[in-house]
Amino acid sequence: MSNSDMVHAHQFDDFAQQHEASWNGMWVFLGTEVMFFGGMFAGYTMYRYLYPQAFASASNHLDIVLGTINTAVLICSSFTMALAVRSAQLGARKPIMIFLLLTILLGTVFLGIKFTEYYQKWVEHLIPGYDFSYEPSLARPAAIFFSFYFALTGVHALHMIIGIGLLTWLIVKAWRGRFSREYNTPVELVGLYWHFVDIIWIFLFPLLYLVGRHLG
Amino acid sequence: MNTQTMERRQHYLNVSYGIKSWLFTTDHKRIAWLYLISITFFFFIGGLFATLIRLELLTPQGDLVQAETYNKLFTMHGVTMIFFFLIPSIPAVLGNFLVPMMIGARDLAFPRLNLASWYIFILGGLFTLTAAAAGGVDTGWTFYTPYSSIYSNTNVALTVMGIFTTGFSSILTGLNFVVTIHRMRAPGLTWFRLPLFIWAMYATSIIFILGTPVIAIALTLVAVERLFHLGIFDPAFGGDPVLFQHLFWFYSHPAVYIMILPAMGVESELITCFSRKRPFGYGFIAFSSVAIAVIGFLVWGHHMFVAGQSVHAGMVFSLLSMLVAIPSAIKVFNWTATLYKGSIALDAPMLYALGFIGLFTIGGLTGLFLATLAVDVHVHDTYFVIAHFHYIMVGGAVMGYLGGIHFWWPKMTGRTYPEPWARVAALIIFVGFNLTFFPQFVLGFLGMPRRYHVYPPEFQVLNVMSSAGASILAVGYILPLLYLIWSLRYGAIAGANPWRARGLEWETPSPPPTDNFEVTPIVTEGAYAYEKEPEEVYTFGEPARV
Amino acid sequence: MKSEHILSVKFYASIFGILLVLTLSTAGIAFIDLGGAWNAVAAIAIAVGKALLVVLYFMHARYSSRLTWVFAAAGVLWLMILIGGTINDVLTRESITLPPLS
Amino acid sequence: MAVRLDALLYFLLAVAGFFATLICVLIVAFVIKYRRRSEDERPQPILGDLRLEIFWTVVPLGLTMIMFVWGARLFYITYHPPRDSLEINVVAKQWMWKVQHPEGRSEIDELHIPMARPIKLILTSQDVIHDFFVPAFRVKMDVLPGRYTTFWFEATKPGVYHLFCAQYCGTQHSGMVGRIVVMEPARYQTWLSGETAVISMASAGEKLFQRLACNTCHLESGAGRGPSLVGLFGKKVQLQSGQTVTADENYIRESILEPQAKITAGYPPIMPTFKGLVSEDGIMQIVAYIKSLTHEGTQAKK
Repeated sequence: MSNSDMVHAHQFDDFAQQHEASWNGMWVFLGTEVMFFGGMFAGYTMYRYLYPQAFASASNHLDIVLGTINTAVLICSSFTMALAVRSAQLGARKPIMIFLLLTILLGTVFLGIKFTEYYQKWVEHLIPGYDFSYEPSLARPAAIFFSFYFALTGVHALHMIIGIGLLTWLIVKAWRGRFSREYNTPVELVGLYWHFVDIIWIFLFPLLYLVGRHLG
Repeated sequence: MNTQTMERRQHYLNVSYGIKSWLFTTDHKRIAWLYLISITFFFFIGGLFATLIRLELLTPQGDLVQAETYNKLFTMHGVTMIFFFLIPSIPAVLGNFLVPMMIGARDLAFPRLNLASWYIFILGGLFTLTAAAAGGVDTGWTFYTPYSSIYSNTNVALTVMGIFTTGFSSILTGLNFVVTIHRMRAPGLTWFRLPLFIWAMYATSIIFILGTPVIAIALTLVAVERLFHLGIFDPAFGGDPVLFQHLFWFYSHPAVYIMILPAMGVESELITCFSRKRPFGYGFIAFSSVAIAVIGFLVWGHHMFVAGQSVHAGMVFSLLSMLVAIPSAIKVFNWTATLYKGSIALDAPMLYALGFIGLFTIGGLTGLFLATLAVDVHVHDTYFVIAHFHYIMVGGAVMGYLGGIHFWWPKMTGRTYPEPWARVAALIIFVGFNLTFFPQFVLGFLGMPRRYHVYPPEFQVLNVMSSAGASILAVGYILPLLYLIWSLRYGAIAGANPWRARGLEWETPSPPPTDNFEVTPIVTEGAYAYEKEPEEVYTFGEPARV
Repeated sequence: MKSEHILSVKFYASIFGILLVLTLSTAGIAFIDLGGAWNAVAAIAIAVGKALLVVLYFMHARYSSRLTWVFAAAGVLWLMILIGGTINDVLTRESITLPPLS
Repeated sequence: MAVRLDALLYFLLAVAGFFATLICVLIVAFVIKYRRRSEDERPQPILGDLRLEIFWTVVPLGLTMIMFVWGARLFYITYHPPRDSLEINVVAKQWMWKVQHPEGRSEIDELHIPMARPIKLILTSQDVIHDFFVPAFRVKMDVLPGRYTTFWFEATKPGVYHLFCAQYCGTQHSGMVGRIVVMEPARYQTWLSGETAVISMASAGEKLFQRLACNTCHLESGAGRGPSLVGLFGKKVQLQSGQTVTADENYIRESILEPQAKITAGYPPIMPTFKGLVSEDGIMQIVAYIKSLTHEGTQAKK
């Protein structure tokens, strides 16, 4: 069926205008998310300048192996998400569900690794405000580092959970065969959101894990 | 007033009745009404706090309320008025109603998102009202740490959650407007044929989108620091309270442009309609709206000249603050030039518009005092600052809002308000306003600090004048509430274009049908062709496909 | 315009490969002392590179309208304004200790 | 300073007054001259005039730049005290001011100062942000916890002036007021010596310096484990991280509380933190003592 007589919301003239509007709307929303994380990035940059030693020593306390694996896992989930969007554009119902499932799986693996790291911090008494114990001369600025660590990764994990929720909602719709070559906007929009969450982690990884590693 | 019944034509108000048709509507016009009712409610709550403050300040010693109650009063006055009245007022009410109509669209790009915005706004309002009922918050609407994050024992977290939630309502509204203006303009409606109100809405949406998330995260960090005692703003941990001020004012200064830009948009519509002339320097007014929105993001440091910010940064922010004053000056000069050789009718909206120019000019010029470094050192955190921002917000934004409400009231309700009463109310508001806030400029020079519950006796005379003015202002605000509600039932029936104005929204009957236009209009010329008849400007194309 | 551009799986796989290589390299470079602030600069540069790859190819920004580019760039530019303003204050807090003017 | 600022104020008032009246007069004139005479009046469309637009962009720009430069210059002066100013320490606590004179005398909510002499105030807060505001001298400065902020002023006329707290700091914010008493230099001396035997801040600092065993590492020769503090104040310090920082009050305060933050080049980072071991007043006394450690000073004492 041709593009124009696809059913579209009454306020739009045709389907292309509706798709373009939702595509722009999503990018604008991602702009607000950039500024939302941006507030914390600004605070982080300021304190990293003010307390370089404390940030370096605190960053060395993080487990770089788990961090790198997590980054790889998230990039892989971005890859499978891209393939899911691609198969949605081709209208192939089965591959959409497979790739979406893979993305959800990888997302849960990421969250699993993240929460083991949180557990490690709990064991090592590195949670600020809750019997935080650290080398006395660096304790206070290190508490700021870990506050930013938990704030940044916590909000990121929250966005992951919302993303996984959206993906499951997509799978249900895909299972019901809602998506076709002409109509797959929801998959594209969730894809944009997921890639954005991945980009945030791409920046979080070096900022949190790789500070002053060369100092040993 | 004859009350002939409206001829039985279906329009967006009588298309369906009942609570469900209102609470689950996705019609941008009905959502505008939902916002109008809720922000009027919040306006009178904020006004109540203001009356108590002015009563308390009648006497130098604090004898009406204790110190902490007074602190809660001015905090709740600030929070309610800014986040729950001024920021949503013109964008959510007039913007929601007019943006689709002015660009010839049937509705906003995302109607359901628009309804969701209203529910999020109401949710935020409920949080803040419960906080107020449960004892209020006493940190000032600025929530400066470390007082807000450590020392205050009032329910800061709940209020902060309320503002956090309401913030998303303005983000989503901004998103809706930007996409609608980009994607859904009528055929032939290029950017430079857009009404100036749309330019102002577009500029305001830029600020909604890029500014609001930063205060969302800043307030969340304050709430998190209160609950888990992290160290981000806590000086005991080496944290820096000035960082919170940076994050807070990065949004809150552009927020004052959120409040004034829509009023400027309304202003351009009113001045052109009531002097029957094209706007003088259309392009300059349009670009200065966007320039204010963009440069507005570079100047936040002028709130922190004496807050421990470095001298160098103070100078950078002072220079940029001077630049942001230029577009506002351009607008004022262009409005005044539009009056030249026009045919000016002094209806109520025009009274508000002219009042706006005068008061906004005083507000803007006193802003230059605050942008000049050395003068700000003297008048920062004094009543001079309070007078300045009330001149901009109450003298500018609220006058613009009332002017807009009166101007588009026939379009929204199909009825006209009683003109003589409206003019009386406008004059009372103008007089009451000046008597309330002009003495505060003098108080500021004399050095009376803001947020003072007890003040030295020599300031009493000016404070009594200010309180007297406040009572007149209160009367002035109650009048429109009364006669506008009265006009809903008994107002004369208004035709499609009672003011014989130009603009797409006047080319459809009032109140407009649910889909705004029977047939999608095609625009061949700019919105202000007052020297031509409307027929020569708008032709109507093929019937709108549904 | 609707991004009709459907890329081949092979193309996506190559982008994925580059991203993995970049991740491993940024983790590896972190252990080599590049002197002064160069470690941070290298880490940020690699991160920006990876982010660009994801935005252009995974998110189809490359094949979208100019308007999408403007929206994406605006977000990043405003972040720079926020960080720039805050850092400008912190950097210059003590630096100006010139002799006092009369 | 107040006189100079008033000149700038009058300039600003003049510019603001001129433009405000200009706009109001124009509006009233246009409204009367061009009032609508008949309903179907058709005024000629005037689209705009580039020359006029440029004119009312350039003129405001020029005026604002004058305001900026004039204001910035005075601002710069206010926050860079002259060398020979009398340094007084002020500690702000929730809802009271504690003033500490170098000669040792301390006052609550009052500040006695000599006339016609630059007074440099060194301010810090023990809890929230306050603001030391003296309207008569046209000057104020926020008082931040965890950091020193400084500014200076010079009183020209003796008398008693208001002192306000201008940054909201809690319940009794409006109660945190005080008096600035300006006296002729002679009367100031008699007032100063009126107090019973009290030791100067520098000597109190020296006692604290010994009690906390700072002198075990910080020898005068600098041969000890810590750098020599003689003549340190105001000197450029080379840090281990390659940066150079000027050793002002904030640097000394931070090195006492967060020694790891800025480690002097060539010395091991072994200094323990004294957070909690010394009060705000104690830190101020140690800073005063270190300031008194100039080369001539130590030679004289030997």
